[in-house]
Amino acid sequence: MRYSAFSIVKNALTGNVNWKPAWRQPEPKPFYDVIIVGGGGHGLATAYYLAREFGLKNIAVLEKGYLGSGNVGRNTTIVRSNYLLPGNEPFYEFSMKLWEGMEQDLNYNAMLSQRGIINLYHNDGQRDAYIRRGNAMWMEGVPAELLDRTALKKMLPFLNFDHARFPIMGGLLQKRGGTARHDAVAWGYARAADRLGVDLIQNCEVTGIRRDNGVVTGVETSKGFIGCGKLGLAAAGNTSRVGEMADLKLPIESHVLQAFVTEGLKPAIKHVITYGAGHFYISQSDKGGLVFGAEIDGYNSYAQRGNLATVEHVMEEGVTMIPGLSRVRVLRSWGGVMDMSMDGSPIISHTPIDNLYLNCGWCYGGFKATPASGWCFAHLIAKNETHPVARFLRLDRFERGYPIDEHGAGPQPNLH
Amino acid sequence: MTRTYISRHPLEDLLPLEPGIRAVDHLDIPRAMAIAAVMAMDGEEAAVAAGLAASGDVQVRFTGPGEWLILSQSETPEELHRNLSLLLAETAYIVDQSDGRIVFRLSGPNVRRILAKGIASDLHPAVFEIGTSSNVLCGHISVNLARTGENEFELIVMRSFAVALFNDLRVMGREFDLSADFSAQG
Amino acid sequence: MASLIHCPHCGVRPKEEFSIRGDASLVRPDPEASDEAWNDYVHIRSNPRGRYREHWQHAAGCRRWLVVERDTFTHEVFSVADAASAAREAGR
Amino acid sequence: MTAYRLASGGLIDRRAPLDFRFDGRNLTGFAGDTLASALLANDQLLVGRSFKYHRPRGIVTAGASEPNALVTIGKGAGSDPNTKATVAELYFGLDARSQNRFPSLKYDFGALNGLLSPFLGAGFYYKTFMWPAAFWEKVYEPIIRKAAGLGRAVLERDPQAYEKCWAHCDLLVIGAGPTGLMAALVAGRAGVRVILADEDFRLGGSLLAETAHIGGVSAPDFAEMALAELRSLPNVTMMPRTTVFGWYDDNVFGAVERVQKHVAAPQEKLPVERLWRIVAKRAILAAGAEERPLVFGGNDRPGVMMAGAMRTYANRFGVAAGKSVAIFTNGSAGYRTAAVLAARGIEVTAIIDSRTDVSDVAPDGVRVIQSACVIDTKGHKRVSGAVVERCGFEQTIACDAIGMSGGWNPAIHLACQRGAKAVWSEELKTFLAPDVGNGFVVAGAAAGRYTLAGCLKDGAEKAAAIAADLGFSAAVQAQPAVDGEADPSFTALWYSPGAKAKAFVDFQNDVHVKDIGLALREGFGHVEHAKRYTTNGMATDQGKLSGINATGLLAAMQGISPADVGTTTFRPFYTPVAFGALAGTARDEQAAPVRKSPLYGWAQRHGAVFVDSGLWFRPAYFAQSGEKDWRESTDREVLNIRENVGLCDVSTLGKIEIFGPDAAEFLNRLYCNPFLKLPVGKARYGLMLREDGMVYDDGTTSRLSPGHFVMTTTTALAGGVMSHMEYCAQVLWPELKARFCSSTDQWAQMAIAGPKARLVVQALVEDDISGAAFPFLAAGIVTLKGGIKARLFRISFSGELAYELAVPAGLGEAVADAIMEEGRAHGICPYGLEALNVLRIEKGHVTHAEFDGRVTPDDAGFGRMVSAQKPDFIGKRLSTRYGLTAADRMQMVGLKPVEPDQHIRAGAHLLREGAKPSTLNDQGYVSSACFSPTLGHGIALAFLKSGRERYGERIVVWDKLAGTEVVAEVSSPVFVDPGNTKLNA
Repeated sequence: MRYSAFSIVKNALTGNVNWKPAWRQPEPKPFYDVIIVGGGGHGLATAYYLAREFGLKNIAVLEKGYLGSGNVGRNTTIVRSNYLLPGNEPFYEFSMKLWEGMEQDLNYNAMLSQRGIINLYHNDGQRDAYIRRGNAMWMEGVPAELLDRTALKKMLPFLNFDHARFPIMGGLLQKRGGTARHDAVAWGYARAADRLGVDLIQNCEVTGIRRDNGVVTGVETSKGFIGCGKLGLAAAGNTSRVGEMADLKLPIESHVLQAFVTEGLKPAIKHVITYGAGHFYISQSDKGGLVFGAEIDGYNSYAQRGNLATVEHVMEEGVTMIPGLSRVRVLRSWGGVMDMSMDGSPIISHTPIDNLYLNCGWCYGGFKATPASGWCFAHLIAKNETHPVARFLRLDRFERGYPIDEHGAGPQPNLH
Repeated sequence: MTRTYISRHPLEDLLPLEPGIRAVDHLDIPRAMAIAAVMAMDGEEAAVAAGLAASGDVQVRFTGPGEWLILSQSETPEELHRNLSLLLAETAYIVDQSDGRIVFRLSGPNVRRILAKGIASDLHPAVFEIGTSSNVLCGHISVNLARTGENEFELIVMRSFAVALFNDLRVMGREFDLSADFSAQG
Repeated sequence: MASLIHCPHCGVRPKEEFSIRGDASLVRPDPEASDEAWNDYVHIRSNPRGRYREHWQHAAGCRRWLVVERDTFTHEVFSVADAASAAREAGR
Repeated sequence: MTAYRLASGGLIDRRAPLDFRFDGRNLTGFAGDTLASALLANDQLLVGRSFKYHRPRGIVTAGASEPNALVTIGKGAGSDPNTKATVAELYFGLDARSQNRFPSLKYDFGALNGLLSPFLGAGFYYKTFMWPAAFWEKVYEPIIRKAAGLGRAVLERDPQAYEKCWAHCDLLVIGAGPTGLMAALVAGRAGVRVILADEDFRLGGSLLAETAHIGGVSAPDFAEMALAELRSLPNVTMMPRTTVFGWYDDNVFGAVERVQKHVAAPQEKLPVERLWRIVAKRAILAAGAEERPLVFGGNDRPGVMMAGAMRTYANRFGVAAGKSVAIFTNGSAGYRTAAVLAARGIEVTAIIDSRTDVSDVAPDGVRVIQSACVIDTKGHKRVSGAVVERCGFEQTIACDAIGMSGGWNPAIHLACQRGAKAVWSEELKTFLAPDVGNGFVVAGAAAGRYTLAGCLKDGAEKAAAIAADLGFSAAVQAQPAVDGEADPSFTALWYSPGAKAKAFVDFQNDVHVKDIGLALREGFGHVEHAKRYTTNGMATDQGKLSGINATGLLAAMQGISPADVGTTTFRPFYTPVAFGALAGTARDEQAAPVRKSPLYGWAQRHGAVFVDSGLWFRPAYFAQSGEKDWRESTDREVLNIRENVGLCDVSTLGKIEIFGPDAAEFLNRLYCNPFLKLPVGKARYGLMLREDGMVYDDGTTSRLSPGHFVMTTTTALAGGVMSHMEYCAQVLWPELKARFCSSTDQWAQMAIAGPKARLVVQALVEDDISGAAFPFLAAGIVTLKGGIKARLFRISFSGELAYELAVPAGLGEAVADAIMEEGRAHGICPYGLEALNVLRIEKGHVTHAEFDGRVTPDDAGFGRMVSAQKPDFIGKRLSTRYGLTAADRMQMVGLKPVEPDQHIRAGAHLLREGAKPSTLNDQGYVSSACFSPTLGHGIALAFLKSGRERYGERIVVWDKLAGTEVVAEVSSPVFVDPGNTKLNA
């Protein structure tokens, strides 16, 4: 059923008892042309674009839990395209453009809110690095502004201008950056994909990948064997485990990243703000909760929970950046499993195995990439060739010596 | 022409806190102390440990396996370095840290409660016994902590952090009106 | 694990005192080893869900590098050993 | 006596009245009151407005699960939004305001949303506000944001202080009710180190509202006796007002103590809240159980309250929840409450019991309506009647309060925070915590043991077992007898059929039964989907009241067992915790420690303007009177160093002493350039790579004796390099005999640079430092006149004749003064980072502005340094990868604007002349730029594709952020003294 002003009114007046399910609950067919492993944002978006952009018909998404039960339902909902390196910026800008048309496209309100994202800088070195980044954005045609202290003070008077250990000198602003309602993105893609005939199969865990002389022929699952022509992995934090089923050796470590939300508050913070003297970032949701986070805990983990030391560190950074947060109460903390790559940038790539395609390495930037990741992965699977904006995101870039290292931290995932 | 150079302590301008006032919980800071880092050569760890244990009126602080900080109230840095070199000849490397480390002595009935505000280790006397020493984190600063008595601890910190640690200790001790001054014995 | 680590030299210490480097099962290849061996060493990770050996340094303590063997899902720690001794035992 | 305050009884101090304010009204309560009990006593039942429909809401509970009674306490910067009135301890002058209403609590425009409720069902956002596209952000969203949220955050600097503390114990007991008290007693008597923590300001838990007698004394007296004994035990620590909010790995618990939240005038020297990190060998969760609300029509009307809360208000606070109370129950607990209220002289109009033929006895004269349900409530700002349906017949029972008792939900939250899934007990009709290991044990009501005797016994036995486990001998004496004990049984009633009004599940978020049904219908039946789609359980109470009922409803609607639905995930925090408490003292200037150079005071005396670099503060420049800005000072300093001499503090550079027979071999493997043959008395510039072949750090290393080197690192990476070296020594090459330690803090190090540097230094040192005796890159120990041993290095960052002199840190200021004195005749001046930066750019020297982690030695022009001979060094092998040797890599070059007066900024990008700006056409970027007073025009260092082949080419320096385009000529990066004649002078 299409959502429209009319359908809202009609259903309201009939007691809202006629709404149809957002998606079917199909049993798996014996064979699909394409199977996507992972019913998160990226997997669902991939399936949707495979069907809509590339005209494939016989597609399934296999999800071991419920749809959107991974990081798409467990992040700080930030959307931006303010990257430095040519390997990243065109891809994320492509994603941003897809965000801007998503709601009409999906007929689902994902509540994209382009409130503007501001990265603070605290010394000359950081300022120069942001100038370099801002100009790199402009090179790709992406508007960016450098704010000095005075401009920033007018815009964000509540920042710690007078007592900061690391003085706030200014910031880099991308006005088109912002947030979106994370669950709705997964649900919107799921509903739209379902309407195009994609089978979304929940509670279906992949336990093995079957190959006949080097070519993938299907997957063993908790619901039995399912054959496929092509197999796409979009398993985020569990990528290494799924990859192992096909003997893939991957440049990925799984790390835990914590995120937090406060009690509901009247509108207080308009923008998305990130702290340059640390890793802290914060925004306010439409429900009124302040949503924020900082760096990963630092050790490999598949447990979706973090440690108290990191929690305290995050709060220290928050209060140092915005002293007025001090009396705001934090409601809930949660942890997501991040597929950290060796250079901090994603991988959308062929693999050494025919018909097996890989989508991973999103670190903690996966949410903003959801539409472009889906589109480019669908492009790769459907045409067996990389989409131009994703051409640098190859799996073999490490051995070939073409890392995309935004932080310049080198091959140590917990530094990215 | 020859010159005489006068040494400065990093807390010179900050002490005494409140002249004359000495609370039950007190921070005592020696102005000068001979301090050396000792690193045993590979395989000589036990020999060096034994040698240090035998050596008279110096205090030995454990910093890591085969590594110690040696403190002496009576000797000059040069003397300490010389004596240690004789004592540990061919078994250890010695680095003068007399200017690189600052010593804080914390004493009083509430020291454990004060230190618990910065140090994670269990300082119950049955767990962290008198004579124990170890590098620990105090707030955000790494220090060497030693228990010198039931209610007496010694903190050794890198010189560049001395003022920061001093300020932290003052805040930690605020609840108990912690006082602070340079040592009487200089 | 995520809260406390038992340093073999210093005793039980909070996570804050440590810095973490990553997979301790990796062995630096011989200079003459193949490109693949070197690429695997620098870039490829087994990343298991379960038992795992990881390098932690007691940075705010004894400064020693440690091999922490633990479970990446339950965070249970099985053993903590000095990395140099571990390396020597492994014949390096 | 106020309207609803009972004439006597309760654990309040009636001799200590406390004046307070609510929405501007002056009211009075007593010491021992919570804000909620005091408000009830003053007939202030209406305390808030709901989130979505802005419906009037009253106090529902007497504890931490309160969904409605959220108020803002305090004014301005010191105000606390969203504070639960039910846990806020009353104090003199407390000033509270209701929230989420406009213009007032009584008349709230937001309530109009109620009329739209048919349109505002679950998930309605997602289906609408999309037409026209632009309207979402321009029109709809701002309205929604304004309406949403509860309290207001002022975002002003918090006037109060916080702190953190560590605590250690053998046994942590969470909850000081019957179970916890018993556990603490048994363990405490056995000598176990016990911490007993409870969120309440008065310890005793349910005993404080209990009427049964224990061992012949009243329950509150029993609690007092137990507490008195615990206080007498030195090994027991009691922590009232302390909420244990999180259970983390290794049995570390997070707790927050409200030290001064309840005092009118907080003490300066004490924090307002204190964060505790409690390291517990073992812990017992004795947090009790929450009474379960009943889901019936109109159940959100003010005056509808948990029956247990009514009992607490009556017994503990001497407050009547109403004057005539109806009780709606599905179990015995309702009768228990009725009995208490009746005993306290409160009229109970009726007990409505959903069960048939029950044995429970109602108080004399109280009418019982069995197998009946409440289907609606009358009244507006206070309930005036309950509409009861029985066998199809309706009747309205007049009352001014309705107590609801739907059974019990054990408070298992903490035990399930680390991934354990709650398990359904068909017998108890509730969810229990699974076995989560012997470190953390659930006891008493939290474990589903609801009788008082059962709690006492369970607490005692589990504590005894733990004590024995830990090697203490604990004796469990016979438990005191409990009389007047009520049977806690109940039958599950997930919602009462035939509701004639909205039946709410989540009060604060306005989620009602139909929303859950809609979620199910639309395919959001998974308990997590339902939560996210309807927002049930996402309010500030985190579903303490609504969670289990939602599970029950989802199960009932699908005709399956709650076991198959499960619960949503329990995560920290148990109750919300303030940022401030979690941040402690580490805020503002104290956010990170300050490191001070031994020359800090000296620089201050010479008018240094400091800038933070890492944790250090370093002089940026030395302002002289009359100089209008940093540029003027910097230009003066630079010119003076090129012409005369200057003194710069370089103490912050990392210094590492390296000893041992294999020290040279170690360095040889660590650096990409050779170090084996470095002679004693010489310094060498070294380049350290990462294993991936990119430059990590650089600096000079000097050989003081065959087995002793001293390395200098950059200030930024001093710690990182040390750690890296320790990794190499301990993990990679444990066979090498090399030891090292940092001596950064031992030395005050000063750079003396400029043509006249030698004259100044020679005047201070006894040794001969003539060009012949002490040439460029010489290094060694010298003696200052006066006998001080010092280290002298002839190295230069500025490109001038220069020395670095290191003296024991304590003597730093004295020696610096001496240098200035000797230098005065030669026109010496102190110089800072800004001048240093200009000098090194003029000379084409690199810093981390160039070495940004993506640069190879060859990119920066050090290709020749990388030793091809050495068999191995860190980074050797991966440096040879195709991408790191490709011809089109960006290489470091110099740039000077063709128009000398034009300005280049670091961060600008490079384009071929006439080329369109595009990522594809991007030729590189400017890494460092400055005005060169020596040359009289701007210069820059940049990374340009195949740059070294392009000297002489004109290139566009494109700075769109600044809106400038400057044409510049590509040149060698060395602008000053390319022949190094000054350096070697």
